[in-house]
Amino acid sequence: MSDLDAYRAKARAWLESMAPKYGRAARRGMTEEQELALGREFQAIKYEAGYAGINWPVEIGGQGLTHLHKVAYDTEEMRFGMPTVFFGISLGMPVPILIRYGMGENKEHFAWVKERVIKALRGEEIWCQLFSEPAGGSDLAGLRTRAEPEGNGWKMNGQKVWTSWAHYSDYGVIVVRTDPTVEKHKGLTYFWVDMRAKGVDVRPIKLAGGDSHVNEVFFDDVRLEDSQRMSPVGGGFGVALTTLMIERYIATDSGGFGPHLDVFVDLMKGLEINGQPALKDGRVRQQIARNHAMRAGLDSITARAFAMMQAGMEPGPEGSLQKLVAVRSRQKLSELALDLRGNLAFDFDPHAHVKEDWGTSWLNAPTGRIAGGSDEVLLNTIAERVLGLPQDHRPDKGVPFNQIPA
Amino acid sequence: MSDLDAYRAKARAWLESMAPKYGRAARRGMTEEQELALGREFQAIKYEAGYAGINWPVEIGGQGLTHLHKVAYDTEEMRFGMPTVFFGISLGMPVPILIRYGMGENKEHFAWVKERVIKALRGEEIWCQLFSEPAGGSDLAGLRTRAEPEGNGWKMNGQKVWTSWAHYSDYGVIVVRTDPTVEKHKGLTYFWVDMRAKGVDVRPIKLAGGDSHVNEVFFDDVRLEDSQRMSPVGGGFGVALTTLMIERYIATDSGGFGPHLDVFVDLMKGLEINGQPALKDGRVRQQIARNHAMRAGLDSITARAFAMMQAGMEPGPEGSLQKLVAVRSRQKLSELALDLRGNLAFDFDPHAHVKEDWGTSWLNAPTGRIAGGSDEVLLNTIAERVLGLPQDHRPDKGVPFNQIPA
Amino acid sequence: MSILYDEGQQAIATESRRVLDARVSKDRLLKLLEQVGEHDQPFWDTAVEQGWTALAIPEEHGGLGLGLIELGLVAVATGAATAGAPFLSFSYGAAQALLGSGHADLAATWLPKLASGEAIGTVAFAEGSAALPPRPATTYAGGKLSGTKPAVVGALKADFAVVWASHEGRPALVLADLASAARTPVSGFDNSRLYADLAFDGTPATLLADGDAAVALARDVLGRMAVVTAHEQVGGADALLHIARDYAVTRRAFGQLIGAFQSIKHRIAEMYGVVEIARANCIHAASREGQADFLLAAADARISATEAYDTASRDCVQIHGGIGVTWEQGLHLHMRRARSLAIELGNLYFWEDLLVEQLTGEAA
Amino acid sequence: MSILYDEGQQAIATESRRVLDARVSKDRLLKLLEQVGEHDQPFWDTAVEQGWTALAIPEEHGGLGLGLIELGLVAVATGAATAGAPFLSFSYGAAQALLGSGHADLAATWLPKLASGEAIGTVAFAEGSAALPPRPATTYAGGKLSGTKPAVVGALKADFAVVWASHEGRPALVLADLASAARTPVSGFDNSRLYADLAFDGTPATLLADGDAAVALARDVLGRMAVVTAHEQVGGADALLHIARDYAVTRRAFGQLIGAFQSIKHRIAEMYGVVEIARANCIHAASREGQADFLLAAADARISATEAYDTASRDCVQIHGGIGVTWEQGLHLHMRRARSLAIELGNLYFWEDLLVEQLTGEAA
Repeated sequence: MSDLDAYRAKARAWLESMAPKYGRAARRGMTEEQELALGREFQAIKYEAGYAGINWPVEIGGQGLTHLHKVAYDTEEMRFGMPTVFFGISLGMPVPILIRYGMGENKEHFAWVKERVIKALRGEEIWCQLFSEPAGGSDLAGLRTRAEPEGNGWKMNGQKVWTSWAHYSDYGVIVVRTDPTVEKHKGLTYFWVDMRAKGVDVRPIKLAGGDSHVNEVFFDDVRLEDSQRMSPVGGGFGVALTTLMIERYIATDSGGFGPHLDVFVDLMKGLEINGQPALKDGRVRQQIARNHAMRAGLDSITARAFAMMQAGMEPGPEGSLQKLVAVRSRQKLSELALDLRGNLAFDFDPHAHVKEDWGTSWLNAPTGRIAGGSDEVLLNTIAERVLGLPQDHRPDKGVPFNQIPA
Repeated sequence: MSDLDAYRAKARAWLESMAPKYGRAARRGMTEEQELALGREFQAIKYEAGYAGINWPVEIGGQGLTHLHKVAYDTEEMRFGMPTVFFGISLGMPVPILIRYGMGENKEHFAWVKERVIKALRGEEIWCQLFSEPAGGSDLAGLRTRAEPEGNGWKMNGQKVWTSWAHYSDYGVIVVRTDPTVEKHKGLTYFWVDMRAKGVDVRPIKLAGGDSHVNEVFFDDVRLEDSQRMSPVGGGFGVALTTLMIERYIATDSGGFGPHLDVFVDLMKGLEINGQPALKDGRVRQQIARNHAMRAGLDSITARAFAMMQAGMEPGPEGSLQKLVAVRSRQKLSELALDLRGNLAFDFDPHAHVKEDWGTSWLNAPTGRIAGGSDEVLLNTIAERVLGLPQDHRPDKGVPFNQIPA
Repeated sequence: MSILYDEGQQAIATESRRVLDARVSKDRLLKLLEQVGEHDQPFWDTAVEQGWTALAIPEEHGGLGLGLIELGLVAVATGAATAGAPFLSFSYGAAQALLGSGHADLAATWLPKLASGEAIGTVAFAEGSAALPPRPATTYAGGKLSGTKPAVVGALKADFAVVWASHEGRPALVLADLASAARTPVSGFDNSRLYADLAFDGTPATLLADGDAAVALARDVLGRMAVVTAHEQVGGADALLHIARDYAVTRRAFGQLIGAFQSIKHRIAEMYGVVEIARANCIHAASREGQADFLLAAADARISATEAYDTASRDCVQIHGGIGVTWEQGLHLHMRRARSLAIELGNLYFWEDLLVEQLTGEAA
Repeated sequence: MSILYDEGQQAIATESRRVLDARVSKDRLLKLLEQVGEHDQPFWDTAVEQGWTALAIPEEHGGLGLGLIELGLVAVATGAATAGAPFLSFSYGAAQALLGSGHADLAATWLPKLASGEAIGTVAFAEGSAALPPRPATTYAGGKLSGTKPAVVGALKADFAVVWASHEGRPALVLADLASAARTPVSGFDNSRLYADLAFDGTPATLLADGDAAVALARDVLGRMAVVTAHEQVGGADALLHIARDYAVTRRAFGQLIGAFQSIKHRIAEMYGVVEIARANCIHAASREGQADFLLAAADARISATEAYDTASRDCVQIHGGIGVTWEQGLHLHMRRARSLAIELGNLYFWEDLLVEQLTGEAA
């Protein structure tokens, strides 16, 4: 047994011991607030057990292990459905970015950053990421929230949207326009912001599925110190892109964050079509087979990327296919599952887990096809970055931001 | 029985009397040249019987009946597979355009045009249409063949491509660039050309299916009289568009010019899948049902357009869907038919009729998706003309032709 | 029947759309999604006031004596509005079952009430995945009905239901007064459909048809309802097509209208294609009422309309991006309705099988 | 087996691609389409010279003792080149049938000849739509084979065939020397596949396996050949992806590179998706040779590779417009090959059914 296998076995044993109190079954019927409280408790225990910040440097509060250890732990944790959803973005993007860009030129903010990191790892503080705006979901560089110099700091005004968990967040990372007179992606600067500061107003947005985990965030003359700046003035776009790249690597699930194909097969085992077992119907067999082949391919891509990382190699760009292909197919498979249940599908629980329930999987699938890079943006990215195809026509290129027609 | 029904019944009876000599079965095994000779013979008899130029004015050699009479006759004729393929384009686009634009300002060419029309209707002369060029299949206005003033006429040089039946043609209609210093669609002029003239060189292009009914046509200092001009100088684009509009109306067949769905159903009746009748397999049933629903919808659109014309109304723009939807689906249905025949599908006759044979239907389907408006151009047309969506970015717009980067 | 609408029919189309545009409130519909057992009363008042309930009821029973074409045109309008009650199509189905059964007394009792909106009927055929189960679990014997039917549309408010049941081992259609049936509300994703599980325990019922006659009548009723529903689906899909188109010509990204991107414009053009194909099938099917090929035409309409509404739901939301998945914006009203309509009258597999049976004589 | 190629394997991939790039001629392949009974001899000479015939034959039989991974890598290269002979995969299948049957003498007779290219084998399982017909029409009894097999791949040049036959009412695999079988050439759309109808009339044959053992062996052989073919399909699809991409970055229309239109660029990106998914399945399946889940992995590879090659054929031609449908340009070599490979080892329905059986235990 390799070290990694041993690590994984130990993690699994630990998780098994935690599951009765924190696992998915234990939380059924809880409100979101109760789940959050339990989640903070689990996060603190996880930190003590050495399973938080697995691949982060020891000096900043992490465990100093490899990315592979982290993947091994995460894979195990996923099976138990632990209450970690509130911390996923926080620890996934903003806190790593804080570690990388928030220390200051001479590491003068090291102690403050380390304090934040440990509190975030323990679930005591939550960070959000403030990128999207009403005027441009897919068009990151088109944002309008602005910060103007004010004394030795900045004054920020504007509005962000689709900010996950902002209503529970203590801090956020944000990209704003500091110079509207230059080309659109050149006038941006990256900051962190205190979400409890004066002038910050968080308003939850209810989504089509009935949940409200995303928010509008309004900024009205919010004061930013220059020490909160995490990029050169005008250099925020590059930092934002780094964040999005991290996001893409995390988004890997051949089920498209919906139910596993096994769940579909189990459903079919209990159904009849025209008085025959559904599994005998050619259409059902076709759906199972095509989905299996597609998902097996995505899983093999992931396994190969994993093996390459283990061998010290750079994984190929085919990893970028995961979210695009998987979420889109999840949408149709979820529709089909409901259709085949017939009128029994009308009995619907909006709070059922999307990885276990076809109803919520179907209703929330469109969000998956838009959030974290829409299908269209992902196709453009693959076409341009992987295959070298030309960019779309971009009338906004080379034009000062304040001269682009609105 | 309405007049129209009576007309149709009479046409059917006449066609039945002709079928033994000219119908599809009678021509099996003939070479293309033999078919052409027989076709010319049939066309002459058809003219004598009053079934050529049905809806054309009497004074130019037609029958002076309505478009509905023509559709009624054509629908009947289609069933018998008469050898009219060589005259379809000739009588479909170029000759009507000649009638409309070729008389001269004061009808000075009337007698000459009438002679051409009658010879074309009798199958003695064939006209082709010279639009596409190597540099721009979908981009009609981007063509490069040029005519320069020479004395009181013009000198033409350049190359056309995809010209159907040019190798049998006596005349052609052509769009050429007469002014490269103005915006691309403004510098074009429309002419007719004598295909036997000095400097015209026709070279057949063999297509993927093995046939050669399209050609490259080269022009080397070909002389055009100014009396051959059919549009104002610089006004050729409008006339060319009229031609293409006529083309679109003609292209209506819910089978996508491949086999009827009945042919697929009959094939399935003789097949087994896993030792069961193929018609019991859910996948087969799904394909039949989905294709039936789609084709029935297209047929209903056609029937409604027909009824509207009969009632003196303008049919809706939904007729533009026919070719796009039908040919694309024909391609996949043909693939499936071959797959389901299994290794019996390997026995293949490249000259089999595309409306009767899945092999040639499959192999020639890609041509159908490109010729007469590619899928992409048709989608753009629907989006822009029917739905009012914006044009694509067009860097060539408003730029003189000779300044567009090649 | 002609496949061209006459002036009277065109007026029905225009007027029903106009009335619903004026009286339907998106906010009210959104609220209904989170309430079990409530329909949109203002919509239903409008339907009664406009005479839509009387439209397809014969004149001798107090109706207007019109048919599928006219009801279809109203359904296009109600579909576009994601109307907040399912009674139009389901009361129609119940009425057609009574008429088709030849029970003059039952027709005389119920049809005038359906026409005036005083009573509401529904149809309870499906059991889970089976739209017309070969061996229904609900049993009729000696004037009594026993057993359960899951998630019956409109059942929370209906006065009676036409039930697909077993009778001496054969299928039968029976009429049951719901006053004496137990109704358990089903909390669903489209609550104004008023789903309830019906439990019959010796409920008094009347036999409408049995054996082959029951199968024929049930299929005819299902076909008719499917044509009405297909019109409703086309109305919804067409509304989404226009919403998508309007958004694409106003919303900008990357410095231009998003409608200039081919991924958007071609998707909208494809949407137009599926909508128009489905609409043509609907018009044709409505014109074939009572003819030998009616079920085939109904299946064409049902299949293409279901595809159209599903496609339009997916694509219209996708074109909107983030705003498309918000509760307030309300596109999910269509998305939910597309799913409930896709399921209520039997899923696509059911209709594919029925179509092929009509076409080839080969049952699934 | 690892899912990462080692250096030796990478060298096989690079070298086979390099050799074929240098020696395969499109014009020669185009000519072969219009000749019945001819394969591309220069290609086959290359295959023998490069040792590809020996690759997957055990060392004790004169081979190199390598496996599916290595043969798969060569197949990617031959697929990209639309290689002009079908023997690599079909001789491999025949060899695997002999090895799997445990007939040491037959293996000792034929395998060294297959390895050296001196002999060619093939596999004759399919009859029309059935890739592995439950009741084969060809019958084996008392050392003799009778009946016909339609359109057997490579049969015009093969020395022997492994035939799926009936034996005492049960399925069997037998080896037949083709010297004494009648071969009728089939004129097809991809003639270098050398299809012939085989007629056996008391042809001497040897029983390799019968009953359940025959079913298991035939499925294993089919699975192995499917994995090789899936690699070939991925090679073809990947070649088309690159052809499409290269055309899109050079061809201009409407004043710009056509690759800037989203209808083109997104289609190419989607093509990349299906190719990479299929490739990943191929690599995985090759690494599962001999394992319990091999047939499942083979079915994944087969299904996704067939989809990939078909999609790439359709879309690459469409992106080319008119030039894409000319004879000389030759994209139809891929289009034809995509179809012959899709059919030869059983159509998608067959593999869908097999996959679901492997996954759920439920036979079709």
